[in-house]
Amino acid sequence: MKTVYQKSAGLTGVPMHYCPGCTHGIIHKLVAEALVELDVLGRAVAVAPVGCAVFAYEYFNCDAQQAAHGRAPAVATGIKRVRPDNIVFTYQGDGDLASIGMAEIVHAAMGGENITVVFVNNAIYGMTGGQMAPTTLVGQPTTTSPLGRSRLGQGAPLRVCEMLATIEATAYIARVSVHSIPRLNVAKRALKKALQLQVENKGFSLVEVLSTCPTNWGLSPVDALRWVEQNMIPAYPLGVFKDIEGGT
Amino acid sequence: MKTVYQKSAGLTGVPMHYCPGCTHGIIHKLVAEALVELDVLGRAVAVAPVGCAVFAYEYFNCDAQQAAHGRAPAVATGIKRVRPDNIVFTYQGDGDLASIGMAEIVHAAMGGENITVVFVNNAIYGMTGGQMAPTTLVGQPTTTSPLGRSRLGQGAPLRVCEMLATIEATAYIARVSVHSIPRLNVAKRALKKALQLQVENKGFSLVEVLSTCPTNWGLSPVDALRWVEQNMIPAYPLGVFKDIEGGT
Amino acid sequence: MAKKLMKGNEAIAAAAINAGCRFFFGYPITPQNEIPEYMSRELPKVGGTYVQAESEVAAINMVYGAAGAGARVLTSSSSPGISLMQEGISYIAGAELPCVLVNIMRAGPGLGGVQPAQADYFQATKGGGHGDYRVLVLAPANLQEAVDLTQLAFDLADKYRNPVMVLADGMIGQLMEPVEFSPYHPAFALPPKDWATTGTAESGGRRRVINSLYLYPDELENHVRAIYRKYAEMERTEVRYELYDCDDADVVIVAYGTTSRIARSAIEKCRRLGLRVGLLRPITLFPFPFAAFDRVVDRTRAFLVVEMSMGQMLDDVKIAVAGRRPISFYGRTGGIVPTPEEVVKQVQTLLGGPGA
Amino acid sequence: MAKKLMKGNEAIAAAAINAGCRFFFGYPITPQNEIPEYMSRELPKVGGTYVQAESEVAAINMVYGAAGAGARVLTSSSSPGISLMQEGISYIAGAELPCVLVNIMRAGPGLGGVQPAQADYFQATKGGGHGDYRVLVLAPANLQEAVDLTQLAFDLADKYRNPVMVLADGMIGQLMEPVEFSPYHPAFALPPKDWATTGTAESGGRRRVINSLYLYPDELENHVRAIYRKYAEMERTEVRYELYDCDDADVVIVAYGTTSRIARSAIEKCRRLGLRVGLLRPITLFPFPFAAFDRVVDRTRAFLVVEMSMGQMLDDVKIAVAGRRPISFYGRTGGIVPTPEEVVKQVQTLLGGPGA
Amino acid sequence: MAEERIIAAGFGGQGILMLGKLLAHAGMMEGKQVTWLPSYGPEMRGGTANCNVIISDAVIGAPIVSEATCVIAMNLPSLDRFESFVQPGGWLLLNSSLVPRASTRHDVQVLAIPVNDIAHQQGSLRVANVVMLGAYLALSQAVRKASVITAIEDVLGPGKQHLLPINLNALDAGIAFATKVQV
Amino acid sequence: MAEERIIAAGFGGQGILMLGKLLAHAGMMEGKQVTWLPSYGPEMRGGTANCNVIISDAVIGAPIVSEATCVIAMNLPSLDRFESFVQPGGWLLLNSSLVPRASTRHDVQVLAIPVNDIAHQQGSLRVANVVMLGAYLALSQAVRKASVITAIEDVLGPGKQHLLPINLNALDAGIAFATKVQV
Amino acid sequence: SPRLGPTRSPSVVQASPPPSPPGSAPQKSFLPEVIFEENLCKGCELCITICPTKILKLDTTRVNIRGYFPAIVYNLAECSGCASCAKICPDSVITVRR
Amino acid sequence: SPRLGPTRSPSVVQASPPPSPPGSAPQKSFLPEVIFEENLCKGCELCITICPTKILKLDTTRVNIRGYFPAIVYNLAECSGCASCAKICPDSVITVRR
Ligand SMILES: Cc1ncc(C[n+]2csc(CCOP(=O)(O)OP(=O)(O)O)c2C)c(N)n1
Ligand SMILES: Cc1ncc(C[n+]2csc(CCOP(=O)(O)OP(=O)(O)O)c2C)c(N)n1
Ligand code: SF4
Ligand code: SF4
Ligand code: SF4
Ligand code: SF4
Ligand code: SF4
Ligand code: SF4
Ligand SMILES: [Mg+2]
Ligand SMILES: [Mg+2]
Repeated sequence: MKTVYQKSAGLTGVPMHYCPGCTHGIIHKLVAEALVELDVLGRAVAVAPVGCAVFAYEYFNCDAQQAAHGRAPAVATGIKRVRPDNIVFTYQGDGDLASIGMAEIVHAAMGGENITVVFVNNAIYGMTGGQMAPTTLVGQPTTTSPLGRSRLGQGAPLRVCEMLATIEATAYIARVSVHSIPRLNVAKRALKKALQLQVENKGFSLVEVLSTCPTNWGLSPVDALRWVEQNMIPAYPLGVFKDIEGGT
Repeated sequence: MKTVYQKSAGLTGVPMHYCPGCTHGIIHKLVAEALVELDVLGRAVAVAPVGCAVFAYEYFNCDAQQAAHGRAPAVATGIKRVRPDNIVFTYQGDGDLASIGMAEIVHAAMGGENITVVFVNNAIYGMTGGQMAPTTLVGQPTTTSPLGRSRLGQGAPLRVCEMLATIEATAYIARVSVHSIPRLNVAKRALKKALQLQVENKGFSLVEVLSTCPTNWGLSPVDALRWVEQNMIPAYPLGVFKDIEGGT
Repeated sequence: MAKKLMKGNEAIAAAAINAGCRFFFGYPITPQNEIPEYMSRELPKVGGTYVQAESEVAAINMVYGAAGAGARVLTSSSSPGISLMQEGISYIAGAELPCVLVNIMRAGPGLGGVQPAQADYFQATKGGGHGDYRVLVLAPANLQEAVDLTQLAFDLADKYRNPVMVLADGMIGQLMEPVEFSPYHPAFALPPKDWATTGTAESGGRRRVINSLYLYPDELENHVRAIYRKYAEMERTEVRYELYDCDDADVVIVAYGTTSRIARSAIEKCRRLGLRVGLLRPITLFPFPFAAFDRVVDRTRAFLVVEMSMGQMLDDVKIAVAGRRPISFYGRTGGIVPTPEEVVKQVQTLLGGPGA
Repeated sequence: MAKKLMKGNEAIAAAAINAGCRFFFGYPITPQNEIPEYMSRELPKVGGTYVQAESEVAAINMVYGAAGAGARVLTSSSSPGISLMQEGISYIAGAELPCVLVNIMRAGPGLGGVQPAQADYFQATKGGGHGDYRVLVLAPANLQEAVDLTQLAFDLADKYRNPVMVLADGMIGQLMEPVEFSPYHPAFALPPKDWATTGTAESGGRRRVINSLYLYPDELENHVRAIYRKYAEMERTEVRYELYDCDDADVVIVAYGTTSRIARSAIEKCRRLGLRVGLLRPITLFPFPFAAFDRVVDRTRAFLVVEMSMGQMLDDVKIAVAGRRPISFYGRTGGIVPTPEEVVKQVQTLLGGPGA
Repeated sequence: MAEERIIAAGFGGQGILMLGKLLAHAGMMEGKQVTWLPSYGPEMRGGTANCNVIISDAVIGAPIVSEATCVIAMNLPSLDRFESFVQPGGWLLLNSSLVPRASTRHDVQVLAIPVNDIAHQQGSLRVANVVMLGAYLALSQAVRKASVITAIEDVLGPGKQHLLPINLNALDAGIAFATKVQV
Repeated sequence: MAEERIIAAGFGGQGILMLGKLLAHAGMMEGKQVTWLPSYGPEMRGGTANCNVIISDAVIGAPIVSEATCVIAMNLPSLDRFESFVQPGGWLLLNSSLVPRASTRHDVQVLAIPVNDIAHQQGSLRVANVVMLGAYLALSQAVRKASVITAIEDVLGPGKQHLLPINLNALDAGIAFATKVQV
Repeated sequence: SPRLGPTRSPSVVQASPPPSPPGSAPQKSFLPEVIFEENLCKGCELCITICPTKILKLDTTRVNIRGYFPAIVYNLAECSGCASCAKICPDSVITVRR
Repeated sequence: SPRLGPTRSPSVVQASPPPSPPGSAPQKSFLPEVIFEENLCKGCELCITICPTKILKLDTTRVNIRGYFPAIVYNLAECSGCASCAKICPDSVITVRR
């Protein structure tokens, strides 16, 4: 009898603190599996954000640094410049990356820093209790947009992939989702490719993963997956926005 | 006999401190003329950057605030939210806007803030003595890239217009140059349009003006104009990248 | 008005609105999120504007712009976020703009934790930013005081054209107590904002400029000296503190905000044990109530400074006491709030005995 | 090695490279641009890396990452830029990472000016960031000392796993003096960096984590207390200062860096006038040489603190003197460097006469 | 000087913070000094919650309760954590529906109430906290029932007045249970 | 204790900072204590520049010169600004090619040198500063000519040795002029 | 915002076929195994939703050490061993063998 | 990085036709006027380069109060009054009338 699926060796096995059904956990697994399958776990250095994933350094079974809110790309740059042979990746939420960390992510991309960014977009500030994010959908209520985000005065959701894809030195930019098994498989391939490109010194790679926040969305984990499919994907089209290898 | 051209009433007349032939002076004139011709000088509030244009508050013949380095869009947001009837514009260099101020400009654009940004791109840090900017051309030597900016490790010039044009809430994004009279006339029309859109509450508008830095480029003012035409424009194509009114 | 049971964070936000604040620029951070959340809910109802900035750096610079345009404006954050505001605060002080900042302190350094702390005292009172400037710092110990001081903060900011900080911690931010809102009246006549950038058409032609740049040292020195004359005026006029049970005190506890409440409970316990203990509670941390110490130093045998830090206000107490009496320090940090019992023990060891 | 005539900024940069620093992350700002410019020119020649960060905020966080990866790393800036680094510095101290920071101070507050100042003393020594932490601060008065202290800074940073700041000003940064570089040897045995994130393969399996988050207050308090034991050790071991002409001094001038040089010239003039004046020059600003004052306090009649600020080190001097002697203060700010003649006048008024 | 110091603890969903707020609210309406202090922080949401309530005739110093006149434990972890906080002679109220064990303290008065079951009978698990509040009312003089009822009305607000009956019944059920066992 | 305190000032392009560096460099090679302090800041580039040089046998305190043993004014604004800095009996060297007026000081020794014209004769305006340096050498004992020559060689470096002759000629021309008028 | 759960080592519940009586057909042993680290389960029901054959449910008769109803297989016979449940589980509760 | 110039009010140099003798043809007065606020001039030569008829030059015989050779018109007769010089001048030195 052979094992079809078991917990990844890329995870420490420390029980995760995420709320029930939060897809942060799924994304952790995919990243961990990619590191193992590329056989780079031993030289990987994770950079944890400030956000619900702050404890990522407890979960990924590799060395890690915890970065100030939004600064993970800068921290990763520091690590990678010192140790180019390490595989350095950041794991950042949408508040962390798309709000306070905007300058850092744009400049890591501009510089073609040879790092990989896992961008977990759940359209909200999870850890602080559900405030509006730059990625919050128009009309979506949050604790700081109680009547729903309004286009007038708060603008439209920020499409990070589309924006960063305009930057020349980027190697790979893709948006994926984990709301179904087929999507989850695509997501894993994207993460592997992004990390593989780093191994090949191809430069900056980023994978945006649409994710859920059942707790702050006020939905059951199952309904939250549906919400991703029905509401987020229309606002955040899935796909590959940049691939220096041309392929998809 | 009628006056074909004279100093704009939009300028205070205080002699400008710019180096001989620096096109900052030309851009000041165009902005000032646009304000006068739109008849909004009396309700205009300029936001001066940190950069060679820091003294803009001495030159524009309207109220002004001097902003911390890179934060002009945030300062302008504060002003505009308090006094929506004022015409608020920032005047920012490429280090100010595209380097330290990246988060602020992206978020002002995302929020569709009803302000106008005059973005003066001279591919260098002028005020501090010619260090590399995110907009420095590949191969261009600066005091912090003595052998010329190298794509590898420093990336390629950041194209701000192309990047911001991907953001939904922007009303008008254009890149112009002032190296010739025809170009200068186009530049002025673009600046007028950008300000006009603010008057009409159409949201965020930005005009990138290619500019010279004879002092730090080590060129005569005349050669500097040529350098803009021959080296900058190929890297920074002129044109309108976003126009909610569809036109050009 | 009738008393209302409110959370500290909400009471502070409500007080700001009551004082006429119509603009809030901020970024979420625990344990002060109820402030932006309250503002995003309530400001629109009174024609005000809530802007969630992309960061604390942006927030403080939006505050600069809004204050420069003449508005009463508030921002709030907690320790790491306040660190990011230091350049902006220095600019606001340098440009002489009025605004109110709230720091609901949490434990540091770094990401630290989210529980209550008082370890940003140095940053708040000495100036965590660059250059010669100070922020007027108000430290409430209960929610009614938080309301009153928040309203006063706006008046003081306008009077002195200087940032004023309400410095509290996670406990006060999360605590609920009854508070009363009386109709707001300025504490004193306020100067006209004839410097605000309203556009020359409205102001009548004279250009107005908000700025902190003075390339010529003599001009800059004059500018700074003028600012320091305001600080001297604050030291004369604005010093606030409370003396409690000090008349016969052998030990005077010095504590502000949350720890002053712990001290109060400790003092009651001490008194029951027959230990004569009093409290000197600074309410303004800058200007610091140095003179208050002269009123108690002769009578008391020792001072006990209690902080939720490794010892920061302690420096100012040393300066105030100037070697006239021994000073001992009891600090907890990392988010731990000391218990009255711990403080009692400190007093007992100081007085060399469990009690009289 | 032979003496070389160098600019202060370049001497500091060269010293860093000499001490084995191979990584620089920074952002241009006057008056310290020669540091990044020198690094961008020289680091590649020795296999090092210069990264021009997008901002000081990014720079300090790159430093965090590089230090966490085990490198000797430097960043430099001037006042407003250092303000932007405060959150990051607090993180670095909280995560116990070694790094060297250079602040070539200019006049503030706000954008202020670019001329020399000493108005970031509070920020540097008390902690401009949030939470309980300190930065070890070294203040050179001449370029040879700038070189020696910069090299020492890297050793101290590694020894204590704490940020160390070289605090100077625009005058020292722009000044040229002869400097000598001897081959670098660590000042003492350095601990192995067995905490650096090198990847588990290289470190042999045990995961390494760089972090400053401790959600449980008791854990965080223990962590902070451990850090403060290092500071106590610094106070025992690392205090540095210079006494000059103090043995018979009726007035002891307290000054550091640039102002200590002015004071030295003033003292010579005073001596010629028959006025007995000495100098107490703190070299480490944190830890501050409190004990040094005990050595001179009995003999001297008064202290004169001279700073290019409105009075910041003054606080520490008050704490050190603890009321035993009168302290007077002479400060210039805004970028003005006081002249020896001005200082002599201060001494004369103090001693109530032009001279003996 | 009379001072009541209560610690109420339980799972996140058990309305324990509301229980505390109702007490503080009631105390306030009786002109007493009151404080209500919740546990907070990321670890709280969905996890265990607790609050400290003080109702006093005099100015309240420390709002953190270290010596409680009453501890309310709505589940086992809460009992484990706060049992020791009850001052000698003080009250320990247990939700026996979820707390399997008895108290180990012999110097305090213990009352075990199956509030979940009682609330279930009243028609909704969500009023379990009000049942417990009723029980507390029966044992303590801290606040009057009338004040608590007004507090409930205020908290429900105009929108939710239809929930008033079930809450009042729950309150009475709690009072009834406590008085019964007391007799 | 011998201490030479020089202020050299002129337009940005006149090589005034280099003049000061050469002096400091020479002093250093003679084992003296030296400092060189330039004016700096945005307002400097393209504008007026000046530097303070101190050459001393003892440790140098303040590197800012308030009482100069010699002021070198390469243009009129420099004279206007620094004339008063010369200490009684000190030297004031003027570039008479650009300075139209005479000095108003009568308690100092003044030497007017048409350095631009002399430099022009030497073949390049760009060595005007070296001409002035030569004049200074003729009047002061601060440093030896030999040291200055080595300093020039060092500064030119291997790449620019071909410029050595014109610089040395300029130096001699300056010395010659100064000695001539002195005689 | 996260709940910090206990980190005790979880107990394992295996949904595997009963030991086959001697001489009975071996094909039974081709049934997949679906193993739950039950104390890691948070009862989120993602596995239940994703399972193509709908053979998972929460066991509402008991809670695990974290106070959640754990997921179980109630009809292993229908299990295809596709491991969808295991893949989607955010907490790596499930191991699938075939 | 900028030079901070003096802010004294500049002197005006007008390049306009000589007063026409009484009774002479009026068309002379159709010549444009090109007026320089000479003390604002920085001698950058942009006007000189841009002038389509190439009738501007720097007057190297004198410097203005800022120490620059000022630009002048040396052949007004050729001037088309197009104002290109004035438009390009960064320092608003030039006024053109026609
Ligand atoms: C400088 C600073 N500002 C604000 C915070 C508070 N904070 C912590 S996490 C967070 C945002 C989390 O949202 P996101 O990045 O989307 O991550 P998520 O929790 O949604 O996965 C904020 C604002 C902080 N810790 N530091
Ligand atoms: C926080 C901060 N960092 C750095 C500086 C120094 N500084 C002043 S201007 C400038 C860049 C100027 O370049 P740019 O924005 O392109 O304007 P330019 O002078 O080229 O017109 C820098 C880095 C500063 N004043 N403040
Ligand atoms: S708060 Fe939202 S994002 Fe954070 S762990 Fe809970 S569900 Fe996930
Ligand atoms: S392996 Fe596939 S069929 Fe079997 S339980 Fe899991 S999801 Fe259902
Ligand atoms: S997906 Fe995992 S955690 Fe969720 S119910 Fe299934 S087994 Fe439990
Ligand atoms: S330095 Fe460059 S940008 Fe600045 S004024 Fe001079 S020429 Fe213009
Ligand atoms: S107006 Fe036209 S033609 Fe006349 S000088 Fe100016 S540019 Fe030349
Ligand atoms: S363009 Fe203006 S500044 Fe330049 S030379 Fe012509 S007139 Fe003078
Ligand atoms: Mg998020
Ligand atoms: Mg620029």
